[in-house]
Amino acid sequence: MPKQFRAFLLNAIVAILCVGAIPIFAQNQPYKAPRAADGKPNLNGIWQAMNTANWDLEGHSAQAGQVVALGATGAEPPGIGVVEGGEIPYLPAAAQKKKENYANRLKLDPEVKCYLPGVPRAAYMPYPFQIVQTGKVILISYEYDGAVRTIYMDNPGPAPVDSWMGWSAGHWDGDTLVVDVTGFNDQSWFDRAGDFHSDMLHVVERYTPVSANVLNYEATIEDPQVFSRPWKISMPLYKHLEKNAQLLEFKCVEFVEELMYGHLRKQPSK
Amino acid sequence: MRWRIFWRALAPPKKRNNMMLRKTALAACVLIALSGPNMRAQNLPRTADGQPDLQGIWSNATITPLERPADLAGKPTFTPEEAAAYEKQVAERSNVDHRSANAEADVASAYNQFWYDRGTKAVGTRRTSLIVDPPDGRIPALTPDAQKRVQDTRAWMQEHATDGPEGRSLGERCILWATAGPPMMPGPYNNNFQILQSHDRVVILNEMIHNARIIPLDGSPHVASNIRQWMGDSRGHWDGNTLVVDTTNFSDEYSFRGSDRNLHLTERFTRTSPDTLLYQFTVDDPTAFTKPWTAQIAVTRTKGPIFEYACHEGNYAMTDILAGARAAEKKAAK
Amino acid sequence: MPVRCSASLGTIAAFVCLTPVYLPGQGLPIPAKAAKAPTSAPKNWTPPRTPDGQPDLQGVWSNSTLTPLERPAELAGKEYLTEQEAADYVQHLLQQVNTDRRDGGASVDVGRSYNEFWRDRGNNLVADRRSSLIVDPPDGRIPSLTPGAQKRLDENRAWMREHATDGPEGRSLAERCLSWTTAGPPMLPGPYNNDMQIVQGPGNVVILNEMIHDARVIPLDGRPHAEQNIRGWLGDSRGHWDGNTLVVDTTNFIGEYSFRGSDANMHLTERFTRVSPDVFQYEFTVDDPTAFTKPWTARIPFNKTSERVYEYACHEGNYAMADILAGARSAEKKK
Amino acid sequence: MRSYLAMAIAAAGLLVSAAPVWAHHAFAAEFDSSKPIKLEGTVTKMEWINPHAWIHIDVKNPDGTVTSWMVEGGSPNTLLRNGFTKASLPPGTEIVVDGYQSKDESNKMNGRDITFPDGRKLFVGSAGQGSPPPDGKSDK
Repeated sequence: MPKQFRAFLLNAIVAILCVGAIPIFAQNQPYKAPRAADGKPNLNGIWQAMNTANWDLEGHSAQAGQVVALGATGAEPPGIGVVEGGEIPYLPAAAQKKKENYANRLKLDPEVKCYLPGVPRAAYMPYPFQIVQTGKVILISYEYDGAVRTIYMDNPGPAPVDSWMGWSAGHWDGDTLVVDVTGFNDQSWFDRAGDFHSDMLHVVERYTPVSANVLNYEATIEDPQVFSRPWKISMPLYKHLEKNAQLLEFKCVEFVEELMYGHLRKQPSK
Repeated sequence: MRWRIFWRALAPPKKRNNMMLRKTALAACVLIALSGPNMRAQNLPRTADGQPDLQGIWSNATITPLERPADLAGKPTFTPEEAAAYEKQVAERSNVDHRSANAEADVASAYNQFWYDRGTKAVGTRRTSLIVDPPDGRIPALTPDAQKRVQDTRAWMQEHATDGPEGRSLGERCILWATAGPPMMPGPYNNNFQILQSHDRVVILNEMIHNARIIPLDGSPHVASNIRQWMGDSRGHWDGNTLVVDTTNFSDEYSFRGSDRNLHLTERFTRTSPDTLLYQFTVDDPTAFTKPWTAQIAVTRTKGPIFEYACHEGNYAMTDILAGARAAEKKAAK
Repeated sequence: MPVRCSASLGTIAAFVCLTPVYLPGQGLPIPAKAAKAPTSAPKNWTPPRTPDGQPDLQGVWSNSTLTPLERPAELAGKEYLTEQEAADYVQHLLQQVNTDRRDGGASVDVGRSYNEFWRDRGNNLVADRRSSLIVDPPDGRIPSLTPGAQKRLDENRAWMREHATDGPEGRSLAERCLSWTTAGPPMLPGPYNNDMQIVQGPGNVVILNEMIHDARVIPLDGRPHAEQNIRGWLGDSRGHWDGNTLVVDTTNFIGEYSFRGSDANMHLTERFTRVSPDVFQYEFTVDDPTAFTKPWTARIPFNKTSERVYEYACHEGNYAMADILAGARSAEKKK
Repeated sequence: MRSYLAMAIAAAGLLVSAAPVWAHHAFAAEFDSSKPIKLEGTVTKMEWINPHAWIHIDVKNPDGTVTSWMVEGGSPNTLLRNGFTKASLPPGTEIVVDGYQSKDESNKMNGRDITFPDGRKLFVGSAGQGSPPPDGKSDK
């Protein structure tokens, strides 16, 4: 075989292989997020979940609301559920408590009282939140109740005290921001359906860019006092693309004063 | 509240039975189709995706009753002469323009014939019932439990008929239309539905009461079993040229002829000519019925469009019924 | 609902200068703490930059200081103190606000609330020994209110006194956990938790004030303010760079918010200039022609701290609101 | 040498010190200055919450029964910055609280002074984090 021909054949084979390989390669290649100035994936932006996980993490049908006067505006919208495997693996006593929580949710849900949402609930409240990313810290500001978290990218050590929003330590796993959250109090709920936790709660969040305007959000939830095993929720978070999108104030404390203190109000003298 | 079941509309107390029979079972259709030979598969219209094309606006109006009437027992089909006689008889019986001598019967006829659209023909096969299985053309017996549940519900509904909205039928409450289903049954009017197809979804838009089912064809599983809906949760697939739709996850409060939450409904849609569909449904619910049962309805192409049926928005009747009951109570108290 | 009162106007004058006290003796053991960084600026110092080239203001900062916002009457005409005067003044202030004191009778004592170890006021005046944080007007005092604003303020005060314990609206915005007097904007030093964190993202700056977990995300992209009918307790902030200085304009304040008598027309301008590795100069100008007879400006240094900003969940633990109202109801019953 | 200024401000001092000390809330609104109270008890828990920390104590009565009290403190964040943690005040610790009972006459009081039985202050830290040093030049 002439040398030139052999070279031509080789080139041709390589070319065919390459051409054939490109589409396959492109399909399997994970999305590569645009970079921030420090070379990390850029998660900056205003994000929001588009689901009804805040009503109930598990799949649920629509149903009438708790307040008659609100009519359809207070009714509970349905949702296919965000829990992997469908059900939250409660320990028996905890399952009973969840039931009681649900039955008394109008009275007990911390959201009703405008309390801080905790994690992961903050991520799927029906309000936007903004990620502001720097090398040392990543700050997340939530519109609901002005809640805020600082994620320390240098290990901050153990939480000094329990808090509503927990104590967040972050690191990068490839293009995924992984946040290890501990130091929770036992006051927050996961949703309006009474799903709850103890102060042993440990949450690992994963934020993964999957396209220009979508993050995949996952949270693994562990709490040996309440659950028989760790369990996971996952959902997409969507970027707000409106021109001049910004967080506005939802300082709800004022909206719940009558609810919380109305019974202590001075009665008009008769 | 638990008894929000619309049994009343479908299997009402004896006294109203005749009226109901007149109103619902006396359906007919402008049917021509099934008399002709079925279309050959290769002549079936196809969508751009290559699926059998079921799209269009269809009517299932027919006068053939769901169950075979007792006087036709043992007679699964009419001769053509018998069919013509039956059509004539039904037309006369159901003509509400005749003013009845009895005021109660007269008020039950409600309003002129021109409001109705029942069809005037028996199905083209001249069957004497829509039910094709079991062969006697009757709904199989309920299980003892289901029988008890149905009786309890009926009793509750009778006792609380005008106490509040829960005592009224689901149809009167504009929650669900008895004939809109699923499954879809012929009714006295607005028997229209539209089918639309995309590459992996089929939509069945029923005029009553503006219900649209969007049915995935992509092999995705049913939603979680604790998600319950009035129209259930439907998943479809193609079996040759037939669209098969499985529906489960029905609401606890929904009952089709005595069914309960375990109802597994299978619907089959087969295009049989340019202007006809064969619609077949099988009800399988072992906790409610002693065996599964199947009905077939010939569906014909009809003129559109589907109009808006905003039931709840204009439902003065609910207020009137309850206000009437309160007024009667006041009078009785005097 | 009747008029709501402005931010703690009744009590504001009192915290002009509060102070820490170093106490001898041992309490519960304290873990070792990180040493503080040196604070003096090297000569020809250039401010550091963020990866995308902006002057870097990031970190946790504290504005604790004993220097009062307004020049006290007894220091009238004295813009700067000598070293000796400053030392005496500090000593005086420390003694004055020491909450470990038990003198003065029960009604004064109950007002001091609790031990000094809960506080973190700073123990120094500002470094140049200016006798007020206000630098303009030169007398170091807030300009007088317009007649309209004065009337509004008097009415609010009277309403607050009359309805002090009728319901939550009679309490200050801070007691209601709605708005913190010193968290602003603008930010002032207070008796504790004087910490804030600055985070700079692409196209924005976040100012996270520990009190009361208020985070302002400030766009730097030149967009206009939100429309006029969108109002907030923190207003609506827009920032831009003026050389190495971050300038933040804030408008759209909610009508119920009042900073020292301001109203919904307040235009607040804040300027942040890094002057050394450990200090940035914070200057704010209050311009509100319907409230003040002229604009006024104050300057406060922020010092870098190695501490972290902690959660301050004010409303969630606000037993005090229920206790105050319950106390009033129980007193009524007794009558 | 004391400055003329020191004399001037000393004269003004008495007036100023009578003014309420600003904090999250007006203490006189919540607590009753006519009901001073001093208790020795055992810590059952401390709520490290804002705007005020609350220390729960059990107090033994002369007849052997136990009464539970809630004692209000300041913002715990200051303590955190001084290195204390939620483990710093374990249940079982004996403390003495001196303060005023709440106006609704429930078993709540402000912990005006909180000490150990031997008189030592409960929490002692280095206040003044972040304040400028006396010789700071950075303000110029």
